[in-house]
Amino acid sequence: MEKLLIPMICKVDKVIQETPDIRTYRLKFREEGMMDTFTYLPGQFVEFSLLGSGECTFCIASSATRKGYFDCSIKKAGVVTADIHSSLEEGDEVGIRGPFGNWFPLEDIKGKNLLFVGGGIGLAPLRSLIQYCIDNRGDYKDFTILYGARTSSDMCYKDEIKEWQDNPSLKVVLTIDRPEDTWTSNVGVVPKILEEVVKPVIENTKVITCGPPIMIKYTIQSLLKLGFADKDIITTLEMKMQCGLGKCGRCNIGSTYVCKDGPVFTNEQLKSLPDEF
Amino acid sequence: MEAEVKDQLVSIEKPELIAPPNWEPVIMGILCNWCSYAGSDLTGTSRIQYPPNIRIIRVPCSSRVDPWFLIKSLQTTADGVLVSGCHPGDCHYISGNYFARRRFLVTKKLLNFVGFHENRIQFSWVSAAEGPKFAKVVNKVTEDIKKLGPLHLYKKENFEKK
Amino acid sequence: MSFSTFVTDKAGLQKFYEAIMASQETYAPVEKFGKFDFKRVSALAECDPESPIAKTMSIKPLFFPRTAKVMKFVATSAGTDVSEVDEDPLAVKRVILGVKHCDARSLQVLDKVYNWDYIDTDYQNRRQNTVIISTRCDKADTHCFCTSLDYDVENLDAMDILVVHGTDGKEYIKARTEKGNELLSSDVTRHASPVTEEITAPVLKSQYASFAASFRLKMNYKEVNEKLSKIFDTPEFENVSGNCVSCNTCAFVCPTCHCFKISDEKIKDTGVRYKSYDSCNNGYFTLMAGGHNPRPAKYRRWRQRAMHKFVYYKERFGENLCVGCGKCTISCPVNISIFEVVNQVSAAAMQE
Amino acid sequence: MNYTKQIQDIASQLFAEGKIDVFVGYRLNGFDDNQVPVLIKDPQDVHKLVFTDKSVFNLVNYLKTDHTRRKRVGLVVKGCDSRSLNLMLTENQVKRENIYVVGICCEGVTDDAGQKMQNCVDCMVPDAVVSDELLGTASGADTLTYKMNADVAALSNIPLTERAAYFEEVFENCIRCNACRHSCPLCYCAKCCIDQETATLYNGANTTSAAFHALMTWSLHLAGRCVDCRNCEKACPSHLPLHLLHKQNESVIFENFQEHLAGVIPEDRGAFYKYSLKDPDDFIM
Amino acid sequence: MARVGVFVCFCGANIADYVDVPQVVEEVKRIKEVKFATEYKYMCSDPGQGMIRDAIVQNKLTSIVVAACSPRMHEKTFRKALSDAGMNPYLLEVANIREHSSWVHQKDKKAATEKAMDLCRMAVAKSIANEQLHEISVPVTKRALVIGGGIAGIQAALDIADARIPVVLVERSPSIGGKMAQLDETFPTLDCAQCILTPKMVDVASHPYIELIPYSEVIELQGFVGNYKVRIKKKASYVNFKTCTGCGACWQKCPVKVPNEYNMGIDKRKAIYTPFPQAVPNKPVIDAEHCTMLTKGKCGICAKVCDKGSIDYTMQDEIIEREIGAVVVATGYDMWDPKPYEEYGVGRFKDIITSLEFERMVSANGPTNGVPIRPSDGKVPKNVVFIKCVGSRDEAKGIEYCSKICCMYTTKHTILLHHKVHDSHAYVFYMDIRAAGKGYEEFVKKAQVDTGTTYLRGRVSKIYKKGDKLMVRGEDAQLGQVVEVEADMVVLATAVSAPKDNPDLARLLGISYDKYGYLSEAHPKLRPVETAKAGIFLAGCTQAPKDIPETVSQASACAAKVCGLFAGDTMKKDPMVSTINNEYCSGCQNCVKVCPYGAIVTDDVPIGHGSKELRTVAKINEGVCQGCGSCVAICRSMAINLAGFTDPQIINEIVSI
Repeated sequence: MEKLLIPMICKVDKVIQETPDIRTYRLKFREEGMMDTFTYLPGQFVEFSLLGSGECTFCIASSATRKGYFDCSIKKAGVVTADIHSSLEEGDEVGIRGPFGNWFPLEDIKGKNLLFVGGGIGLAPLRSLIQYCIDNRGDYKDFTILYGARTSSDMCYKDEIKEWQDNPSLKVVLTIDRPEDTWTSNVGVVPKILEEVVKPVIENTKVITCGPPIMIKYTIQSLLKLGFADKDIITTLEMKMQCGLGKCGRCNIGSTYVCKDGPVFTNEQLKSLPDEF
Repeated sequence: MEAEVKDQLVSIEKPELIAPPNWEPVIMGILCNWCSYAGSDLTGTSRIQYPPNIRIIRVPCSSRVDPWFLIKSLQTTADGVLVSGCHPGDCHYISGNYFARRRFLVTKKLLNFVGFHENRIQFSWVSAAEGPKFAKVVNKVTEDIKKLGPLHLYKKENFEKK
Repeated sequence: MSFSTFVTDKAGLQKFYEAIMASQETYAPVEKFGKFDFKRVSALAECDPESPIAKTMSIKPLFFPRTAKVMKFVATSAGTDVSEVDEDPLAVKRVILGVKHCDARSLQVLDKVYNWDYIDTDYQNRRQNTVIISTRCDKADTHCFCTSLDYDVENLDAMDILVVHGTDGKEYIKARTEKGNELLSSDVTRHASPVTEEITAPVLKSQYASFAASFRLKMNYKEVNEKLSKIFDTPEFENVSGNCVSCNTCAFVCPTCHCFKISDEKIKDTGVRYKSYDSCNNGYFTLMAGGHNPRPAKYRRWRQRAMHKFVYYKERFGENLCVGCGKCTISCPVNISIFEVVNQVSAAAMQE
Repeated sequence: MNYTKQIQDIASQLFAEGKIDVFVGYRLNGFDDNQVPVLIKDPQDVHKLVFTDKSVFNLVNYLKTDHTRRKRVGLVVKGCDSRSLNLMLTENQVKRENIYVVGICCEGVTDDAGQKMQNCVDCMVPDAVVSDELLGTASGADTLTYKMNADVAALSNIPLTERAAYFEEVFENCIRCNACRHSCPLCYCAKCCIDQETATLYNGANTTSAAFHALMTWSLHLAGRCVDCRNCEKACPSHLPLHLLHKQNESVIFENFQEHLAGVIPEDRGAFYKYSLKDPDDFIM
Repeated sequence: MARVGVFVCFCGANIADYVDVPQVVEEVKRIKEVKFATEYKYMCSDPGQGMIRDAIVQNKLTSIVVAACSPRMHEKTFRKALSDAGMNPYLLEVANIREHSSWVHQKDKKAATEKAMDLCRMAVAKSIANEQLHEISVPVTKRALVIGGGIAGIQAALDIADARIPVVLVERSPSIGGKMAQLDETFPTLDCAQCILTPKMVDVASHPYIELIPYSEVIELQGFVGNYKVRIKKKASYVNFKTCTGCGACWQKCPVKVPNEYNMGIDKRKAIYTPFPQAVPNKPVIDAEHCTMLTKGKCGICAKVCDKGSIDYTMQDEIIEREIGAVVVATGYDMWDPKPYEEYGVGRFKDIITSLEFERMVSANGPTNGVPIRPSDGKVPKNVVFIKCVGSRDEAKGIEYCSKICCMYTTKHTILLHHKVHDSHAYVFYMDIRAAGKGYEEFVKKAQVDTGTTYLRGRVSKIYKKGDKLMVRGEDAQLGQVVEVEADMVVLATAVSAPKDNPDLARLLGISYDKYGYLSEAHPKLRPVETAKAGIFLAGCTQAPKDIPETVSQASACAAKVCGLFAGDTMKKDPMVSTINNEYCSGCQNCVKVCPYGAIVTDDVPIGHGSKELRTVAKINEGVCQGCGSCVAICRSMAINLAGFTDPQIINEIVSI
């Protein structure tokens, strides 16, 4: 066990300041060749350690289809993340354990219409899947991304969103909570835009959503109202985790280990869990 | 495992253990800003020489010194601690050193009770004018702790399994 | 394949233990401050293999140490170096004697969680290198209820060697595994004589009968388990947890609690990452960085503990996590009995 | 010592008069004569209450939980418990008007073996010092003369190295479960310095030295406040002699600062929150 | 975690000769958080500071360590350098490798270097936990309180008021003027005290920015620097000042005679009186103790003669409250009572008088019309003996210190005696002549020549009566023999002592005082005007004996301090104050008990987010907190931390070596 808890050392290749409190760290393994053995699928997470400060759980925000690196987007929330933001720059080293957890049901969504609904930092796990799907575009039908943030400056991955917008095979809908002078796109909370602007096709569509708990709650309500089945709504769950290995017991919800059986769940699965998340 | 741990976690005061050659004690000196730190500055300005074992931490007042600092020092890095403040009645903050004095006595007695030699935890009042006294105090503390030898139990080997 | 069994008298059993201590790295209950904890011993005088169950700590720390070093690291501007800890002192070949059945059983239960998905190799090494000699109790303690649970105490195969104080005044030493058999086939049994199954079986049976009759606590496990699994939302949890002081002792002494936390400590440039016990009764156990806590109230944490012991683990791994040793009840400063709690909750839920 | 009847009557009356929301007392554990603390919220359950020499646990501990905070509470206190209650009042943790205190003139409680507990044998304050109603006959004990604890005196007289070895064992056997902190009625802080969650500063791991560090810091936080109820010792799964640390501090404080026993005098916060110009100075260079 | 830059100073040879600076730089470079480290000859120089500024920008540093001299020396300098580079100045730590290493371990370069490395490591570790701090600004009530209306108080009040800052001047007696108003002429120029003082008194009365509250006392002071609230008890004067014209009819007709304090009891005043003719305000007050109307209900003459109807026997004491930002304490001094000098016959021989009594006699407006006379028989004395150091410099009977002004005023007295009684002869018994001051020595020399005074060095051992003369026996130390002088009158140069009420006042204001009763300054040399309590300043003899020029200087200094304090709308204050984490605070209020400044109060906060239920927690008043950290060390809940010296910072230091 103890050995499984030892992290591998990664070097920060690039730091992107996404928003005032979100940074994306592009990481590469210090030892060459390690990257090849580090195989992961969209939805999985890593344990990210700033040695001496502590460990934190972050999802991988990039797809393994983009070779040579992986991204973690980190929002300043607690002690360790504040430390990461204040100290971690290009060339610095961090410890990484993983990848852990399950992944988005890649087989299930094949051949389906995909609707991504993201809010704030919640776009990070979706981005991994979006990249994966773009790189395997042929496997999927219609492709819609709805992304909302509090303000335009709180939007992550601005450059990449631009690329997506320019991609004719994707439909991108952006929204912010309150109007801004320079903002020409939608204004309003995500569920509202979902119902009023996106108006998704229900048949043969899988919805993948992630964002702040309150957004997920209302988005799922909207989706159900629109007629989606629980099994077609897929989300990722946030829970305190420490080992990532299904041992430390922290992420237990009933008999479920979020770090092993999750973090990706369908709404159907979530409904069967005790209400403790 | 127990055996291995035993070897490393020898008791706090073990006179039969001989200090390694060239061993030099580390003494954590916590000084109040207005009297003792100024006094130690004066020692420097007066070029009065004293042993180099002391590591100085500046605090505003001896009343800022939580006994926890002494415990933490002894647990991790130091072989002994010295806390120094203003003479009674001279406290820059009126009464800080009186409160501190009570805590120091209880802390010292408690640590002595659980097995630390009393000379490992020392206190002094050094005013801003007492440069020579500061040197004298450091001399004494260093000598005392050299006599006692290294503090075994709670040094860096605390990074061990139990 | 049949394993060998030996018979001897009291003195012979002591000699057997001494022979083991002389030839093997041995752990046994050692008394300190009126409490027995398993420590390394070299002579029978230091320890008491017959230590009273109420005063004996579990053997869990010998497999899952209270604090284990995960790794060392050196972090300087030149880079970060992570190194494995030195050899695991718990993974050496060793014998643990004086183990109670419940403790032995706890390892069987823990094997499940440590062997699913990611295999905990350290735990595995420790398990594989250890020979467990378990003595069957003659009498149940006030808080024991191992016979009420989902495992067969009489035919328990969680130990490598079983020691039974026969009702005929003789001591029976029976190998239960290959490992145990191997040890018994060495000369540690020179003061005992082999005996056949036909002779031992009735003695062991009658010993077990008198042991089983001594239990004060009995529950219908199946019923309790079934009911509990259906009553997540019962308010009864709030009542039963009222006088809990959240002291966490139960989790620390429990032979099957296996939650842990990871913490870094650093002096100068070098640091150590530790893995230490944690308890789901701690308010901060599930507290997230953003401030969200799924189990903020004491009764929720109590429910988690009780349900994990009697429902969740069973659902997941097919075994009941609680082994009925009563250690948590004995250690509890306010004498809360998990036995009482699960019975009370399931009974109250029935009335609803 | 048996006040079962009186306490049941008092509790019934309090409920009847609507003076309390919850009554904290003891009940039998249901199979032997040992007792379990109980929080009675329903007047129907008052009959469960008992009080004998087996009523060991200091119930003031429950004043720091959510079950009793900001509620009107009836409470049974022995001499030592009442001292901790006094400190809780002084330190603004509970409001006097919110609690109805049934004080006991305690004759000493017994351990599992039926022996009178050592702290009861040595008890200097057997009668409740704060109460709305006092049961039993006041002992008239002298609360002002200090009696040195025999264990502390004995340990103080052995050579330093032996004492060091003894306490090394203590720290080694500590399993850092923090039951001592949680069972102490005066450890009411939201975040405690010995909780592992504050580990970056306070050593979360369970090494011998971490135990030393935690127990030292903890006992100094209770110096001048410990009331010798020994909840901590009862809670300690390793049976560590934690009272030694508290008693040592208490004797130093008593001898050097002439302070009274903690919690005996209302509004007295303990030795560390005041000073005298005459405090000993000879240990300082 | 942070990105730290370390700058190691050579301090010329001061550090570099005894500490291997490059090696120190190499060592600190090894620390993970150190992203930049360098050395320089003089870090405090302009290029040195420039290096810091550049490195901050180029390396995205988040905190800075300067290893140089004591932080007490250059901390401010380097903080400014950080500010200039756009960095929060409190992200600086100074490692003291000069006073604490190179200068004290000059014989062991290796050890000194190792120690310097450790000190740097500690500073780096501490700086990692440094937080951005911001100067605290406290709103300021721009009004000053001056306590005491002597020359010190007058000068301070005028200087402050001239800066257009409102002043409240509180004087205990019915008139301002103080001791100086009792003086005749002043040394060393012999200008008339009244002539130079009374215009200032009038200025005070007429100044638009001064509110003069005479015949009143300060009874309570609350709050903290910039935000004090003072309560003043205005004693009942029984005279309506608003309508009174000061015509004097009342006191002329008043039948009750009382010894006149202004004239040292040599003559009498009335029960309704103005202390002296030039009094400001020039309005009479009734001495309630002696007025028969007030004590026995009989008389009422003054009310009858007052055509303005200003007399009001029912007047009550009045409490006045004012909000103020600063206090100048100028309560002056008392004359020391020479009673212990029994061998001089003090109290027995009428012709032994004190220097202030002599001063009143020779004063032109004095009770004897400017001529000294013997109290016993009213004759003009010819031989007058002046005895110096009566009470001063006398541990046995009096006070240890030198009263500072006696040498000079005795010299002045010999001149005044010579002027008033041309054929007189003065004898002066003295211990030393202390005439340090501009023109003082010349004044003494000239007086000795002009007056022909006989100076006898030695203590007087006995005075006895011989006929109507006083025989003064003393030792002439220069001759080494006992001398006896036949005197008509003896004048004792009694010591200056602290006002009796100073300890009470000090407690009331929350400042400290010394064993004599003088109020204590914050620092004897560098902060002689401030007290330890921010916003309270000292002027004049209330701090220590002084002559007039010194008193006036200090008063003006006080004014400068007050003006400085009031320069902005808010006051800047060091951010090293305690902070409370409400979430952790258990509300035990132990911190309230140990705070020496009363800077901690309680506050009610919701028990949780959005909850309506409240719980009590501690709250720091940043304006009052001086940053001692007493509360931090006793806070068991870890709820309080002292900015700049937080627990993480100090623990980081401890575990960094």
